[in-house]
Amino acid sequence: MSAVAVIVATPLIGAAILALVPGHRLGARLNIGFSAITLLASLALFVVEPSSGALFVVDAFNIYLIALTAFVGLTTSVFSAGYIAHEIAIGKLDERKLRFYHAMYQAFMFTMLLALSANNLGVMWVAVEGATLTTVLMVSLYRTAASIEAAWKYFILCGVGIALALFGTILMYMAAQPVMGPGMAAMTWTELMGHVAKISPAILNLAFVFLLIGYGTKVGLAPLHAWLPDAHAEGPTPISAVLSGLLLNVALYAVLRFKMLLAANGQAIAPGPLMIAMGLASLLLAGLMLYRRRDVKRFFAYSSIEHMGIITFAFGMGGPLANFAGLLHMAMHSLTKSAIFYAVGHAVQVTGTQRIERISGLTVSHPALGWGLLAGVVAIAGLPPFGVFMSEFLLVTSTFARQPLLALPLVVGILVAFGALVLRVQQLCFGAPGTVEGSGAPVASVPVQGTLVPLYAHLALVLVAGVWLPGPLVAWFQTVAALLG
Amino acid sequence: MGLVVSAIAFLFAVAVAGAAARRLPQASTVVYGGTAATCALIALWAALRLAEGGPDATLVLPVGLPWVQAHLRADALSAVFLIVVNLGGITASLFGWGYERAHHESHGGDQDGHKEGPVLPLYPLFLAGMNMVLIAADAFTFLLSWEFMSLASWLLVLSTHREPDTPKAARLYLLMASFGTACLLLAFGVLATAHGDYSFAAIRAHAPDAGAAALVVVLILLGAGSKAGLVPLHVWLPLAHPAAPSHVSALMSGVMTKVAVYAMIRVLFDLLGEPEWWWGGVTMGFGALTAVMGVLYALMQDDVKRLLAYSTVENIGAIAIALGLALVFKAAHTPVIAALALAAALLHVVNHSLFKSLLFFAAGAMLTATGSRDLNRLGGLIHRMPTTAVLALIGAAAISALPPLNGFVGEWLLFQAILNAPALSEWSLKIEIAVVGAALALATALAGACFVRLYGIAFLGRPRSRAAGEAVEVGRAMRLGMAVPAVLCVVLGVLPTPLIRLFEPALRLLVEAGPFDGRSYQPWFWLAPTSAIGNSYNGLIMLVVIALLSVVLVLGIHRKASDRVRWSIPWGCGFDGPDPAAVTQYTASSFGQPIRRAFGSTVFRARDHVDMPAPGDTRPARLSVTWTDPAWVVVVEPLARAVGWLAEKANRLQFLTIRRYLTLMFLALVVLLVMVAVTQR
Amino acid sequence: MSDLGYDAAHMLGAVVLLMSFALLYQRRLFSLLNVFTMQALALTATAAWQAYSHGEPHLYITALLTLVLKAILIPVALHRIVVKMKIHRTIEPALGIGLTMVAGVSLVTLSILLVLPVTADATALTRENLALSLSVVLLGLLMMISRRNAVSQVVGFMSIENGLILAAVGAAGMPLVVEMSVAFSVMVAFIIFGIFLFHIRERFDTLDMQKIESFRGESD
Amino acid sequence: MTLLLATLYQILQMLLVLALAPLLTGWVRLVKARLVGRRGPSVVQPYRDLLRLLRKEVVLARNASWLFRAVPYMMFTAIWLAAGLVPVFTTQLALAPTADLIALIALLGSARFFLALAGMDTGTSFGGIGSSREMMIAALAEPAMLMIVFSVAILVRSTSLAEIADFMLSGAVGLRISLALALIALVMVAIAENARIPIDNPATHLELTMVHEAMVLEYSGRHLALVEAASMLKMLLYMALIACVFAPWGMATAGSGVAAALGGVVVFVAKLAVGGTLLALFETSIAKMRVFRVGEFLGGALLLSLLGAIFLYVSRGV
Repeated sequence: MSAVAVIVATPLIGAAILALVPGHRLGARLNIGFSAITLLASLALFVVEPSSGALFVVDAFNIYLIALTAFVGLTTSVFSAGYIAHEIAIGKLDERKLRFYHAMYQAFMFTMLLALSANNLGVMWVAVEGATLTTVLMVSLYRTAASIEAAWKYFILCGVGIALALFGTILMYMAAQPVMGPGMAAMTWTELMGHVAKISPAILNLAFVFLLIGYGTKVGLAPLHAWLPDAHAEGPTPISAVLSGLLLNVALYAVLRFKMLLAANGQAIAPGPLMIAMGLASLLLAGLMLYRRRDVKRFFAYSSIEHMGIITFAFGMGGPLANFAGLLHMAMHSLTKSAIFYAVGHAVQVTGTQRIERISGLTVSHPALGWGLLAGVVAIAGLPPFGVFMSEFLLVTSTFARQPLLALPLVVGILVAFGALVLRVQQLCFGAPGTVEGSGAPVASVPVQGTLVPLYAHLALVLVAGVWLPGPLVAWFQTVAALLG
Repeated sequence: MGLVVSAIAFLFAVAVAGAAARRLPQASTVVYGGTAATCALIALWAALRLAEGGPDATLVLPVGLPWVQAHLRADALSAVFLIVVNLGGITASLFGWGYERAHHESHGGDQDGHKEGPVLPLYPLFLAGMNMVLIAADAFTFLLSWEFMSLASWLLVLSTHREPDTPKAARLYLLMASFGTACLLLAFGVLATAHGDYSFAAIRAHAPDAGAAALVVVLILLGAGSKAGLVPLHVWLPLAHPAAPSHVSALMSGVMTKVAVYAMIRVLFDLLGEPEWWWGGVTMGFGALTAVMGVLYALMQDDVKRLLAYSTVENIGAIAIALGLALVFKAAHTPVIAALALAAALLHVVNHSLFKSLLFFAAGAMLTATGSRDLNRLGGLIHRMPTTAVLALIGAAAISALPPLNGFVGEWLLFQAILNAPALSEWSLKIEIAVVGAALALATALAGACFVRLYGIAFLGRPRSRAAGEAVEVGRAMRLGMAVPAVLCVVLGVLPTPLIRLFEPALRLLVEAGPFDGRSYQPWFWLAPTSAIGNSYNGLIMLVVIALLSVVLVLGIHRKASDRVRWSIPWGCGFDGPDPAAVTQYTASSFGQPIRRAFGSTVFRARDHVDMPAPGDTRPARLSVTWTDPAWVVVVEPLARAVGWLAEKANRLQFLTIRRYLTLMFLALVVLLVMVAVTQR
Repeated sequence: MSDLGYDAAHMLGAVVLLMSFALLYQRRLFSLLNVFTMQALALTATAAWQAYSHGEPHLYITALLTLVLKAILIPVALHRIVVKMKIHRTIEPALGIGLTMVAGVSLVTLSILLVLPVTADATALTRENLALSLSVVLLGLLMMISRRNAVSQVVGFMSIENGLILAAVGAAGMPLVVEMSVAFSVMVAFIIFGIFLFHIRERFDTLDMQKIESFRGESD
Repeated sequence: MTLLLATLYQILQMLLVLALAPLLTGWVRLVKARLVGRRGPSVVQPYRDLLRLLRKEVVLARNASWLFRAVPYMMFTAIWLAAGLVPVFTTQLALAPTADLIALIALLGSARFFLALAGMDTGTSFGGIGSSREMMIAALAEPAMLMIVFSVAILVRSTSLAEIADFMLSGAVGLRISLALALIALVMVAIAENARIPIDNPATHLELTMVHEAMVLEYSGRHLALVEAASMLKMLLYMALIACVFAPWGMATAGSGVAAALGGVVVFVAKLAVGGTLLALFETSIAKMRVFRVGEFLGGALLLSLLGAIFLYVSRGV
């Protein structure tokens, strides 16, 4: 309990303090500091398994997501320190904006951790909405026409999404209220899970549709994905990293919580088909979209859509294997994708452009960076020995065993996306290195700002997970997989 | 087993060392030396296990899928392929060591640090990957190693990423590799138990029903076939194999394709249980197609390494034919014949790994000496590089299945198996086998033509470029790397029986019989399989007799004939100048012309364009050849076009207005609501 | 609960829905704003009535918020924006008014279809109320996609919110209603500020492809 | 004892084929000459030619390598050995088990392989023409040959020539379509392999048409002698093969004594005489075909032999 309180409180306090602190260096350090405390507190959860109370819930499902969020939050803050130093140097950002940026960063962490740990539908909704607002502000940080456009689109689409999600939440209450009586109980996970079996399915189904569309918009499922690529491409790269790495997971987490309720309630419609349909749509669409992308960040944003599609498909399939694969894939994707965005951020800073065809030969000009990026893309493409391979192995094999006809579009989608990834990564990492946009100096002459530790830390974790999963994690996954039906 | 695992671990260590010390001059020595030593160790271990028999070495590591763990197992089959792989590893390391040094000298080190991409760290990883595939005993470990192998080789191909056509080749390669892996994934999805036990033991325990088995067979032929290079899934192979450095090409062509063959055998013979007759029929058919097409492709090539790659396709076809026969006879419950066919397959696996490595090394030597892979820029190298010429001649003769070399033994066994077609009951099969036999014979004969062309153009005649004229013999390490497989080619050709004896445990494991069963007396220097109905072959005696006869002949001739020799300039059709014949000398494409006319014009729509200068015009006439690759036209281009078209269509979604995006959202919502409303009725 | 209470709640909800239709029907911005104000008033009445009939005082706060924000502040603000930014006063519909009406009607039937199977154990009120609010939400969404200019889309967005609140106040004893409606109002405020700060007249539906392509980072 | 006898027979056969080969060639030439109304050279003319060539000096092209000089010996040995493997007067040959028909075909193949290489070694256009055309012909002739072997072997259930001959002698065969087809195919192949009309003309050196002659154009002296002798051997070999498979009568078999063997020799000579006459008749009666028609000709042979193999199943469920 206390640990959770700390986890949620730290970033909130951090936001408040950082809003007052002048000077971006100090801000960056404090940012790292608060993130570190959050991470420590979340690690404490593993030691003292806290019982879930009225406000917060900590169970096998969200405990690893909380830790993951805190961890990626920390690594990203480290990356961001080096990143913003360069942005200041080239004058794209100024002190005032940075103070705001750091405050917003912690606020964003707060909303996500709250959404993950809240035991109440309403609180979770408020948290997700808060996450939307903070990220909208950060996406528009550069104040360029393009970034404002992106932020605006993000805001409108997710605003509507959020509205629908709220409606779904209200419906959920309406469904529960006759059984559990008026009051807070009917909006509390732990209570609902107990009584959901008795709830009449009709409203439940209705509620789930609205929640799927609503939170699905934030997950970035096709055809609700339109905000995602631009928001990733136009904001500062650290934000792209946390958007892809964390926010999408949080939104998906919300959807899954409700899926659990439906699974626990016997006679409600099986949400599987809906999720499978949207998952496949996202996978195939994103896979095709990858081919025409010219902007490197947008490219990897679409790859995030693709993977969210895969994960949604997995949970739609259900069953112990597919659910396990989905949970694993969530973790692996957030680690890998944020790592890729770190690498891309450095690459964009050294080459001075986001245009893919103007970046090349990174393994030659900046070996450490280039091979890191290559490893990241290889990992996200589902090649061994990285973790994504394990999840895709489980998903494809189990799906084909049960639903051969569904496995085919899945495999086709994965291969299509794979083709695009290989095409681009060879362009980015091999060949002759180019020149810096603008100045025209050889790229090799520009050093990488900041440290590559976050990148390689993530890659190391993904690599380990690819060949060995720790026992407790497996246990959690299996319990949750059972609950998800 | 622990030994093998630690050896593989050591390979990883070598890779790390190579990555760390790639600047130092000793790096290549460390990497190649370490790799060679490790491979030797593993090969020795495998050979001993085969020789002494005993229970399979197994090991379970607490990694991989949590509820399955990583099962490792080295049974007789794995041992056979371990020998093949690591033998290739040894020679390739030997050659590669010299090759790298030669090339660093020629490039004068690397100015900008990375003239070549990193080969050193990846090379041991590649070998480690192949070894892991062979000892994996659960689907996850197997596919992990399989894909890891592809990954390593992809990066090795990319090590020449500065060359213009490498990226395309590498991309196509990785795509096809992943397509193959996807097929294998699906196959294992069918095979694995419902509750996700992916260990081979469990898979063996619960046999799939007929439909599932059929599905698996098709998927395996697609998956492993795309790796091995079965037509029409071979398109990547002749692009990717040549792109890599020569010793890596040798490994990819000579060894990695064999790992794919291993996968086929493992699943079709071991995991799937009792075969049905049509499995073999299909495999054989693909094999025959592959064999003929492969060698026809090879005959069209002017690039030495690409030619060799296509010839690999042909040999894979021959192996597939042998496997198909073995399956057919196994299904027909004539195990001894099946054993014969399977022995032919395994023997051909070994042989091909030997002479294909040898030939790729020779190509590498030519590349080092002349800087060119284009046949039309080579020629007369037999004078400049005598050792290489002799070794390459052995390789060419062996791959053309000339007695008494090893290539012929494989062919002989295979034909013996084909002759047993009457033992079968299905008519369709009998007739198919007759046709397949014809195709195989055709392929063999064409292979002969193909390698006369290669050797004659590259090593004989006169130099076709200054570089070829000034070539110098390559260093000792490279020559040694070529000598080892060459010697083995001769030895195996003369004494195949001991090797087959060594492989017998594997045969018993897969078809419950050995090729020599029921033979009371079977001397070690005599090859007379039981099922070959009294037919026998003895390379040793043949060699001895040939030697004897030639001695008699030489003595006889030289006692009577005159020894006077006069050197002169041959008649050059009226062209004068210092070396008239050089002008009129046959080129690679002109040599290929008759066969092109006979076969290529229909299969490849090959056309010759002759540009004949007007009388009095002194410029030489030019013969240019154009041809199209059917596999490319049928398989690759339509796919590429389809994806491109769809991508173009989908791309519009990127440029809608916010209101339209909202509309999409609204429609999605309404559709889902309608679905719910409908389902609730 | 008394029949009167039931009828009154039902009737007020129906008025809100009616106003949604009226919104769809408008062609001029100012009348649109006026209709929206009326919808807000109707909603206020509903909330107040529910507060009274269920004896849930916190719903009074909701009613008050709705009154102050939706019925007074926001319409005024929008009015001034329209005037200051010289947005021309007529609404150019992307979908013909008639078509929009047809679509609206079919949406309402869909929502009724959806609510029918709701079993009797849910009280009749939630059932009606559910049908009404569902229709209001869908109509609001329809409004957003069938109008081209920003202000009318904001109005559509807010009418979605009205639908939400209608549902919330209808659900007996729903906690956190106030908090959520506050959180939501913040978002609405954001949108309005957005329009105001960034002078977004037509950004919802730009027809200028170059602009979009450059925004989407894909121009050559 | 039997082994010793077999060895003796083997040696005898080696010498016999060596001795008879030029004679056969001479005989064919003579009959051809007579058929076209010339007196023609004496039957022993080929021996004289060979001896003369042996005594002549060798003229080598500038850049001829060791391979060029080694090849005549290699190919001669290979063909000689092959000829030694075909039972001509007895089936009791010491080398019979070491190599069957397939090995024999492969031996001929290697001879061709090296000769083609030698043709390219001097780097003249003629060598190139010869080698490329020769390999094209071989690419079709060899599979046809193998298919013939199949149809015979499927019938006999063996590819060892001795057993084939024994089987045919035992008369358990009777007349068969497939055998007829195989015979026709084999004759076609033999014509092609020996560079006879209509595939090639051993008598001309016209560059448009010549195949075999073009390959060996640069040879002279003892090398040429060896090459010539080898081709003579080859012709004899094919006749012996046809005789052994399709007309093995008068051949000594297991158990039959030395007398039978000697009788076999006589019969064999007779067979050669008949064969030579037939060949001469055939050659004088038809015209040379264009080089690129050869593909179709041999393709026909291949199909015929394949048909033969398939017919076997149809005619009797072997």
